[in-house]
Amino acid sequence: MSAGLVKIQLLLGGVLRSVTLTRGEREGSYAGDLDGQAVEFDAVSLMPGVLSLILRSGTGAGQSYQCVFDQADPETGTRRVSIGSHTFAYQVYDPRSLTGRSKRARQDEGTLLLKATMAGRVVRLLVEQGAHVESHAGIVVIEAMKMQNELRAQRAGQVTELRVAEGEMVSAGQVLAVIE
Amino acid sequence: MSAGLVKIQLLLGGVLRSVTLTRGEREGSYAGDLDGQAVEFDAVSLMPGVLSLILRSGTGAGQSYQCVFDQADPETGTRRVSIGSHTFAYQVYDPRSLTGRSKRARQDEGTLLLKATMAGRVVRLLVEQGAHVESHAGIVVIEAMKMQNELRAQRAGQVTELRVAEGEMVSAGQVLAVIE
Amino acid sequence: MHSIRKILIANRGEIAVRIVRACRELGIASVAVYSDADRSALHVLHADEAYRLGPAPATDSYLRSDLILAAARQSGADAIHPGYGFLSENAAFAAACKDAGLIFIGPGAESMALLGSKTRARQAADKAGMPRTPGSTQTLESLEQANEVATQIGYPVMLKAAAGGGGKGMYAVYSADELQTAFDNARSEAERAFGSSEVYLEKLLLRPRHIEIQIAADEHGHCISLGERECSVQRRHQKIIEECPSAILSEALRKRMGEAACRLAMTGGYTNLGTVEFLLDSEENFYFLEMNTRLQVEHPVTELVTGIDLVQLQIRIAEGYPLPFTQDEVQRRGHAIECRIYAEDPDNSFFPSPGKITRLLQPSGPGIREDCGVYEGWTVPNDYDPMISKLIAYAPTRLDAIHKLLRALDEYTIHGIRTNLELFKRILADEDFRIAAIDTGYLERLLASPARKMLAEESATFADIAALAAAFMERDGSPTPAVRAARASSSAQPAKWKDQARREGLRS
Amino acid sequence: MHSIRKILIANRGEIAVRIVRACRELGIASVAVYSDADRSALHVLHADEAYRLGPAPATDSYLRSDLILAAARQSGADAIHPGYGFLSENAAFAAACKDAGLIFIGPGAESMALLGSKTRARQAADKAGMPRTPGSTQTLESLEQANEVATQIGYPVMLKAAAGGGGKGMYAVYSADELQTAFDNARSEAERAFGSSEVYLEKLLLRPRHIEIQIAADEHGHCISLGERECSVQRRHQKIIEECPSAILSEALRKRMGEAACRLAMTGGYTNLGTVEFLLDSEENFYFLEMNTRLQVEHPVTELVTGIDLVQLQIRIAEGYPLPFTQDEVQRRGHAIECRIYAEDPDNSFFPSPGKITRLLQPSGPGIREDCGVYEGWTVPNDYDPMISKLIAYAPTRLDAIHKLLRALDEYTIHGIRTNLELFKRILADEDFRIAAIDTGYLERLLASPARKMLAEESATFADIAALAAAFMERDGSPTPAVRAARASSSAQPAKWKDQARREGLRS
Repeated sequence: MSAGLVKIQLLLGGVLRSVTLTRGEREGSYAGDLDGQAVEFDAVSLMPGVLSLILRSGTGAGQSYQCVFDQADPETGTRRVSIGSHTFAYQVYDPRSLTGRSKRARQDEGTLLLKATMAGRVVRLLVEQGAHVESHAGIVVIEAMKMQNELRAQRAGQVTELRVAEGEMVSAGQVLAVIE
Repeated sequence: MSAGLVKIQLLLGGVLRSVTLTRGEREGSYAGDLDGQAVEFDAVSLMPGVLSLILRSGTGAGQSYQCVFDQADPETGTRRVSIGSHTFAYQVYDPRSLTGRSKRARQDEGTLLLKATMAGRVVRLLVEQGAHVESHAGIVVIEAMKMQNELRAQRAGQVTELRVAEGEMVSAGQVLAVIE
Repeated sequence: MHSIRKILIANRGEIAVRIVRACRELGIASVAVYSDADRSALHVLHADEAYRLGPAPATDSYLRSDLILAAARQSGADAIHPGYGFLSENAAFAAACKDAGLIFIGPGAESMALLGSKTRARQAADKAGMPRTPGSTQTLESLEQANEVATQIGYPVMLKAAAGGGGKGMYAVYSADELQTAFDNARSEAERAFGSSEVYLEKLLLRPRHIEIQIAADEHGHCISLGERECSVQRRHQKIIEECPSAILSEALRKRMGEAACRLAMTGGYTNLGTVEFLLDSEENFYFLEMNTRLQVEHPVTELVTGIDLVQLQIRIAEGYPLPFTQDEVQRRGHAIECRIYAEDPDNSFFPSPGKITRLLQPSGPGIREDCGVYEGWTVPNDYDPMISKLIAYAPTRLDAIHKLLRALDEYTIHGIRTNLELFKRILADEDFRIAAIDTGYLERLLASPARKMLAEESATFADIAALAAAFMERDGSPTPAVRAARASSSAQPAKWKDQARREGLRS
Repeated sequence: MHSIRKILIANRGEIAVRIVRACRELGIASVAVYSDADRSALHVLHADEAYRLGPAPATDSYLRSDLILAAARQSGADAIHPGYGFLSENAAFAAACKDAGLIFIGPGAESMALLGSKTRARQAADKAGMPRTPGSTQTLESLEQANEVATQIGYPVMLKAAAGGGGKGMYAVYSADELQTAFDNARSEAERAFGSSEVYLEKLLLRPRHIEIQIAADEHGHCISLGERECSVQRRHQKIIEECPSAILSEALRKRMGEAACRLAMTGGYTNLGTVEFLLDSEENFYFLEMNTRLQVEHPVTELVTGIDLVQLQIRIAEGYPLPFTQDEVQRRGHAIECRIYAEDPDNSFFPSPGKITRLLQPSGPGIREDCGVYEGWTVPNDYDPMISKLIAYAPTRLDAIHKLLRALDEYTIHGIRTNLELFKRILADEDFRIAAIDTGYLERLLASPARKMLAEESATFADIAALAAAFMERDGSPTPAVRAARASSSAQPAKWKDQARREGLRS
């Protein structure tokens, strides 16, 4: 008799997936259920974060996949898995943290936080504090690895705060300006 | 002031080496003493078991070395380090275990244990138990990865025990025969 | 002949590794230099010796000729290879090397100053009777002057760094009101990248191809062409894919362009390797663009097609040897294509994506060469160009090379940083690229068009596999409380899961 | 033409990976098969599909044609590529594939049975008027018969497996009293390796070179030579280093040997790729040795020099396409050398050394190709041939290729298992190898001679670095009690260590 191994829900590519797995009879074989669909496969861990999976049921029986996992983001728990050229991000489903995130999102309504998309150095401020800007107007130019990137307002509004100065180093996700 | 980091004795390539290290002033720089010789170098760990070492003193100042370490043998504590094409085995010096080993070696005097040099299958026994053999006489043929290897007596004597049979799988280091 | 014993490589990344390899193959000792960000970089590990220059910013390290010359003295190097970028086209540095008694592996300072300056080279091209695009042959002193020239030749125009290369400090300007921002940005970028804010401008041709000629000139008056490279696949004037030969060049045109390139080099007293860049219009007219007085990033495609090791050739020329072959002895065979792999985020306008490489699975095997500057566990620093590797395929035909590249890209996994690997798959599968209907605007048009959606079925299959793999991977992970509760009760009801009906369409 | 859509690869290791790559480049689906020892093997990971055959021993898996044909049926493959070794020269298997409606990528069963059997091929060579070494043209039925033939042609003689290849089941016999042991061993090894214990014997030539001709024959009556490979560097009849071209072959001799090889193939109605092996004596006389009716391990050196992808060519020929080039269109350029990397212990008579690969740092860059069948973390099983990878260099000249190989070997680190990497450095630095003064006994002579001791000074330097690195590495390790005691007292006396006088000679 095979024993239950895992029952898990995943947010993968924006879709909630339910997976249950049990060990199969041969070593490395597994039976399971993916969103109500029975499925059998072989799986073996090759090295930390890399596994080989071979489907044993359905029309894809025999297909061999190498799945390479990134380390989970310590903050969000998001982890990427690459299968050949296809990469998917997923999180283990946890209703409470989702609620938390959407609450925070609502708080920000009416206010646009312009965040650095990547670490780099502020080479130019294109507006002054208090300025009214159109949608897509350039606000800050950041340079990283010799590339300059102009960060633009995602909608029209007033620049109520400029939180960085020219020459300053910023990290990814850091708030650069507030537009209301 | 730099603080003491390690004082260690190593058995390396059959020679006892004494090394002391202290941290240098810049990050990643070290000063030390190798068998009474003052030495300075930079060192940084690149990934587990791999380090980059750049000499900063002596005639070799500036030389850059990548040192790749194997995992230590859990039984003997022996570890290999490769620098380019040069590989050295070493142990952290421990007088008691050495004494232990030489005692065991003495016990075996007068008796030759013919051990399998590698895992494989016994395909042929070339002598019978009780036979007298010359030095270099073939005793057992082992096959591994399609290669046959004839294991020979390292000196003349009587085969007092044959511990394996044809067709049997043996592991590296396993005693195959006893010659007295 | 002055035999070189030890070369200091005044560069970093893949090109420094490339040069170390050539040194080792020639029995020459190699000396790496590094900034604080590069103490653990691959070129430091590969070289025989390594010396620290200074802090991470290039202006404090790789652009500091005084520190580099000091390292050369300290190491006892007798020659300097500048690679590409950094000080490679800085004539003052070339002169300083010579003054310090070091062999600079490249052209002499004077011909570099003449042909390497975009503005003076355009004057030399005029003298050599080479066609060039209209525009300034002088550095623009002010915005007013820029405005004047632009108005005279008519928009669109292109602003370029006089000391530049590699697409840095280049800005296309389509109308007068964009000029000021572009002028400021170009000058600022040029100053940062090349230590000189000098810019010039020229007429922007419509849909030209970028074709360049690799030349080799020795110190005995011989100059030959090693054939062309096509580098029309560019994003923001940065080459992304290069190939050799060009799919559309006739043998006659190849010969004419090669001769023109050699004429310019000879006029300027040029020695060592160099590249003359042209724009080619649809009527097979070519226009001189600029000359790169150094090794190019994309030199491997020429190496694969001609069978010549260009870095070894550079060193031999610098030692004073005559070219080991004549123009007629240069054989071309097959087709090579290079992909420049950048640490950049395709979901974020290809903005640089430095960081730690947590996983690196690299392709290999028949017809694949990789010139890589990074390794698993290495942190790509924020301070330099985001190119981390070059993947090159070589095959009998262009289509074979495309297929080999696609195969190699399928074997490639990089985690921890974002890269443009996916972009190559899109380009190499694109019908226009396959029939070589490319020009310097090709890639921007492709990126503006909607990406071909993966077939829904194919995508669904991979998502299913990802879900199964993730469940398997997380089986021993630290589940959330909700999951833990579910798992505790799971052993009581395994039969139920299995009894559920198969869903149609999902691989059943 | 019968277009192939899906190929089952009846093999493992690097050659299975090689074939998967060719399939992918041609848009053909690939199916791997594996034994229990190979579930995590690289070829299983690379292929589109994978099916288990059976337990680890080859006789229960890769030699079970029934299981392989069942996997082909299950996967819907329409063709089988046998690789080398295993069932690749088994005519019954080739016939069984055809009977099952599958395309066997190789010659037809009949010409394989004729030319692949060492004994029947020798008869065919006689008919085709090819010179061959004296010896039996029949399988030896008994020790008595072996004795009879050996006595007749005179010792030394060579015993060989009739179904063999790759040096397995080959035994040199120098006198009559060695014959029985060699006969028993050869038959036993042949049975295990090829499923047939048939052996024959022939005269052993003194100091011959091993030169082989790669031929390609289509199903439309065309057969051409793709040139020679020199494989004289062998240990126990196992090729270790192969190169293309041979350093000593004249164009005239190359042509004569190529024509002889094609004549034999045409006589036997041969199709697809094959290799005719010859021994060459010092007077440029060549003797037919045997024909390998399959892809060779060393095919990459021919690919690099001719620019032709041989596995893709095999598939195209099997699909019924005519050869895409004529004899005159085959261009050779440059020189390629291959090193076969084996998991074997150089300190223990090169006995196989299976086990887990704990560290794998591989070379790359200009002129280097690696066809590798393993990866870091993989456990090399005990059950198969110990070859794990092939490292190949390509350069304009033989000496350049040697230097590239040495550079690549310096970049190569394998831990966890023992390998023959060091052996290649010794051979490539050897003066006789450098002047191509090699024959099939060359390597055994080199190994019998004392190894050049590293210069004492060089060795001492590396030992010093190793000691410093080890001390650094163990700084956070779990020290023995003795060390712990020393460390506890160390903070009290750091000054003392530094004050000690420098030792002369030790890098000061």
